[in-house]
Amino acid sequence: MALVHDVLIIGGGGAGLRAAIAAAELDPRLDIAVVSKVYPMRSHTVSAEGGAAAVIKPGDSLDAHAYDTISGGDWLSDQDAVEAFVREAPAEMLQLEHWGCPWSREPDGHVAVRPFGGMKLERTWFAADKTGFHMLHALFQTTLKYDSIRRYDEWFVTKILVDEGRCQGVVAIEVATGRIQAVLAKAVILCTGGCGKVFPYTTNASIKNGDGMALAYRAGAPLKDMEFVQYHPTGLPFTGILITEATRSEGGWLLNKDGYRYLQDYDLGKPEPKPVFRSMELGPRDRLSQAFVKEQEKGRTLVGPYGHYVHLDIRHLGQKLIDKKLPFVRELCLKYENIDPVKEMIPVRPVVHYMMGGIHTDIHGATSLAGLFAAGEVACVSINGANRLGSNSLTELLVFGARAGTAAAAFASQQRKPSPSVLAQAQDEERRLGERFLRKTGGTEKVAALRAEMQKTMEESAGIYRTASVLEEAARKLRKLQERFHDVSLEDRSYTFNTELIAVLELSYMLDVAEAIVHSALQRRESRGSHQRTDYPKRDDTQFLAHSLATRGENGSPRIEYLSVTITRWPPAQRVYGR
Amino acid sequence: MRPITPFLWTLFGAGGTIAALLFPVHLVLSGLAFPLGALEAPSYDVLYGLVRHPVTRLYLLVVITLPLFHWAHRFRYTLYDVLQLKHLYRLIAVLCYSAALLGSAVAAYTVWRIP
Amino acid sequence: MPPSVTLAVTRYRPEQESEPTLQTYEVPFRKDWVVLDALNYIKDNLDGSLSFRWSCRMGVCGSCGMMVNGSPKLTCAAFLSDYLPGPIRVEPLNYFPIIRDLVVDMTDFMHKLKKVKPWIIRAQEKPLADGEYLQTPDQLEMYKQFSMCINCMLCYSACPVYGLEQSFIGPAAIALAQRYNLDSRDEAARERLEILSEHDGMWQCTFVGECSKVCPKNVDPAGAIQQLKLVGAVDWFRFLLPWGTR
Amino acid sequence: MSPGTQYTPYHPKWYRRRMSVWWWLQNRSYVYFVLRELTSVFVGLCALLLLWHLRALVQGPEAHAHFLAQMRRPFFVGLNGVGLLFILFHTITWFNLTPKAMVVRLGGKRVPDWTIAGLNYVAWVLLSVAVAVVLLRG
Ligand SMILES: Cc1cc2nc3c(=O)[nH]c(=O)nc-3n(C[C@H](O)[C@H](O)[C@H](O)COP(=O)(O)OP(=O)(O)OC[C@H]3O[C@@H](n4cnc5c(N)ncnc54)[C@H](O)[C@@H]3O)c2cc1C
Ligand code: SF4
Ligand code: F3S
Ligand code: FES
Repeated sequence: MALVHDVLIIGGGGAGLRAAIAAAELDPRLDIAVVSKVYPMRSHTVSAEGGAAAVIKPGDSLDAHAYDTISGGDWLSDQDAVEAFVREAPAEMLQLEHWGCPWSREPDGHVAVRPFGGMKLERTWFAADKTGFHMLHALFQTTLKYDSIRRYDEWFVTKILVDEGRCQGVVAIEVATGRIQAVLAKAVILCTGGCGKVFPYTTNASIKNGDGMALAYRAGAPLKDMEFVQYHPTGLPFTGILITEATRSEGGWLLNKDGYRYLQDYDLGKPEPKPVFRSMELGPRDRLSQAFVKEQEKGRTLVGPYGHYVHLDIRHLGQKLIDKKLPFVRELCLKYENIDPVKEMIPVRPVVHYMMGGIHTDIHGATSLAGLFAAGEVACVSINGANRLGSNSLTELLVFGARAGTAAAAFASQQRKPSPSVLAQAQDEERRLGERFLRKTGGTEKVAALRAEMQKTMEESAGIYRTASVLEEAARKLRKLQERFHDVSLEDRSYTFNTELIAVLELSYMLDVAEAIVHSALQRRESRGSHQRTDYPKRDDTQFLAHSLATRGENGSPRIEYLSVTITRWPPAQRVYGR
Repeated sequence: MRPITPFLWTLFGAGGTIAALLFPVHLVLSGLAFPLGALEAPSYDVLYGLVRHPVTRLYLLVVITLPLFHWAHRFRYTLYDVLQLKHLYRLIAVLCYSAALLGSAVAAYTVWRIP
Repeated sequence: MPPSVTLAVTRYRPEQESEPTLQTYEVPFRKDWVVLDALNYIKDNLDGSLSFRWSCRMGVCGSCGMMVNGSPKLTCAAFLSDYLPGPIRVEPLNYFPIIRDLVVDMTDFMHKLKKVKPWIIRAQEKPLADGEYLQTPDQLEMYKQFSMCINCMLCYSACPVYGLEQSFIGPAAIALAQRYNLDSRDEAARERLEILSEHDGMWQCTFVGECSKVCPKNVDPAGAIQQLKLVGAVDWFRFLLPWGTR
Repeated sequence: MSPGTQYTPYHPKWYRRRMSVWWWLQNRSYVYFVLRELTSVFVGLCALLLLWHLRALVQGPEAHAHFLAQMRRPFFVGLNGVGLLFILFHTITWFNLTPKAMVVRLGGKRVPDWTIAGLNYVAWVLLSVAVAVVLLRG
């Protein structure tokens, strides 16, 4: 027995839900399903704080937004994609307003916008500092009104079914019962989010394990630009909880141990009392995180139980502004750090935040595998290039979620029913899960230990600064971990809500993704955006104005190829901030 | 048929408010201070004169009936929740509101019959 | 500061056991650890078979609700240090069926949520080209509080009325209905009032008020419900008005 | 088993805990709630007391004297004393909860809870004084 749908969406975050609605609106007769390993409103989109960018104010222009995005991405963005993105962004944001998202407002009732890092103008829409939360809940609650959208909550996808060169569905575990089930579809959209958990310190939730990236990679679709990992300059040291960029756009300062606004030493402009666009604390995330490392090398950071940190100071903004515009920041600091940012400085350090890379797709979200689409953080279209600007990602979920939804629905309308021959593959998968994990005998490796080793390897090799020798060593270590993974053994053999089984599958995804990151980083012998090689400190446009594509090789390790960047109107130039 | 719940809830609310505002002083005076002689009780004639006044009659009617309905409503739910008698909800409802109705009828009759 | 603390955790493996039991674990005590960190310590180091849900570890995804020493809490926001010297009792949320260990079944809520139509309903949609619906900060303020619900279910597991009668639509669903009723962009307050006035709706609530007390996001569902009752009561008397509709 | 969850070959048994008859003793808040709800019994009794008093008045001086004598019996003194505690409990909880149900807006801003509760208390004092004055002065 198999479940069959027209369009199947994997992931109930912002991208997945937007895609589902787009498909449902395109053709009400389509049978749409959303599979998600957690209830949709638990998806990590919920934790985005700062806002979503789209041009709306007079004086702003689509070109300005495009330029900020492209220069912020160090010219690795595909400019046709960026142009589509900035063009469709305003309507998408308005659409969300019409669906009930409680955007913060001006006194006259219009939507309010705030400045954000790397942006030349105020164009970031926000819902206090819980933008992602409000967007996700508005989207989720809106999907409830479409009867053609069926949900499979807490179903975990383990494999993409491919037959006759076309994606025909997935195999998933119903977590509550352990039932392994084929879900067939004419088109599948992966919206499974990022993979911050391959690193130890991250703002990402425990569910961000690169599942979709690994699923596509195993099914033969290449991963693009995986070496570009964004560190957010202001995470809380122990938990990695994010202190939003909005703290800085409202006027917060980064101070080293001497109380000095150190960013002025790193070509990011002069310290002014009020925030200045594209300058100092409003510089791009890659540059701010790099400045932290330099500061640490000079011995000017503070040291605590969880390593080095600096101070984020928002005391001068005053309680009133903090409570009005940054209430969640205050709540987080009080609850998780036991400090009150109205009176005290917040300890922060760079933490892994976002993956610029992902499954290679075209401008409609189509991957190189027919019938398989991708959108959201899992995908790389690419608009983010070598460094994403804050508040572009939430908008990307909407624009490219909608595009992928529409494209997949159109694709599905022209397909025959999935062929039942893939069901044999589903049975193989059920057998594999049983033999490798649930009924396995022997095996000595523990999930938690392997995961910790992988995370440590990644932090040491693929962090803010990288170099060939360390990356090579890391590639070897990851291979070794892949081998040890075969020896993994579970303590939990139950079919009912077996979270250890889920954890082991997530670990296997992360290992694949980690390898792709390390190999891509090793091959890119230049420094660009968030990818900084100490052995190749310069940007090299002659060789590397190109996307890396990682394909799974015969022995399981990735093979790296390159694809040229689409340049339309903005020829590569130097990135300038603070001047 | 329109469910009557909102109406009963209104009686409950009104009765609760009246009880909250006025019962403490009545209970202190008529239930404790006067009988115990802590305060000198007004004479029979004074009181009798008072209750004959139309405003007082109306006042008494309201102050007795609405709190009875307050009781009926709240007590009914207390029986459901605390004693877990939800399965008897019809019977309990009939008993509670009938009792309140009876008390109100007696009050109305009494007020009506004041010479 | 003690070197370690004891957790008494509910275990229930439906394939082997017929009812839940408590199992104790000794975990290291750290000043900045929350109960969820301790559970993860157990899962990673002591017993890989312990099952529980979590995700964001920052109090916003709503998945880690459990009973801690008998009160519903987000375990990612409950510091071990507030429960010293222990032992700390960690149990699945009250009043929900237990699937396994600390995991409860909340499909029931998902049905209820859909029932109250938590989306904007209008007679006439404004075209996107005409821009946003204007909404002043004061109008936003009207419903803002009720829009903060993270669906964590703590309120349900604090509400004895829900415990006694699972058909009760419950605090969070009603608060979300009220969130849309109060939104100046929405026009379906009547429709939702009718849904909420059904037998299992808001009139079941006896204003225990615990829902609001345990809510980690200060949503105040108890307030939402009483406000709706007031609206419902006033609505009932409309027939007395000459222009009343019924 | 909740709706929407299908029965599967792996037969999970969702465990349902029964609510104890003594649930309201499980924590302080629940006890407080039940006591609050039980104030209704004394509200009812107090209404009956007023009714009795009224009937005694209407029936004549002897009946009234008898009523007063009854009220002096320890049983009724005790009952009224306990009743007063419960009624005061009712008054306080009622006033403090009113602002939850009544949201008053002035000029777009919500009137703070304590103001509404405060107005209740003021009305309470004024009405109590008025009733006392009428009764004591005749
Ligand atoms: C703390 C934080 C703050 C941020 N703030 C901002 C901001 O202010 N502005 C901005 O623009 N961006 C921000 N971002 C980035 C942005 O929030 C994310 O990139 C974006 O939300 C990702 O959304 P998504 O829909 O792609 O994936 P997610 O929301 O992560 O959803 C992934 C979905 O996939 C499902 N899934 C995953 N694997 C499987 C599987 N194997 N089987 C079934 N289902 C699966 C999950 O259940 C989930 O529903 C922030 C990110 C973080 C971490
Ligand atoms: S109302 Fe509060 S307690 Fe209830 S689900 Fe929402 S956030 Fe949780
Ligand atoms: S606890 Fe329950 S009874 Fe009402 S006020 Fe809250 S829903
Ligand atoms: S883990 Fe997300 S709320 Fe606790």
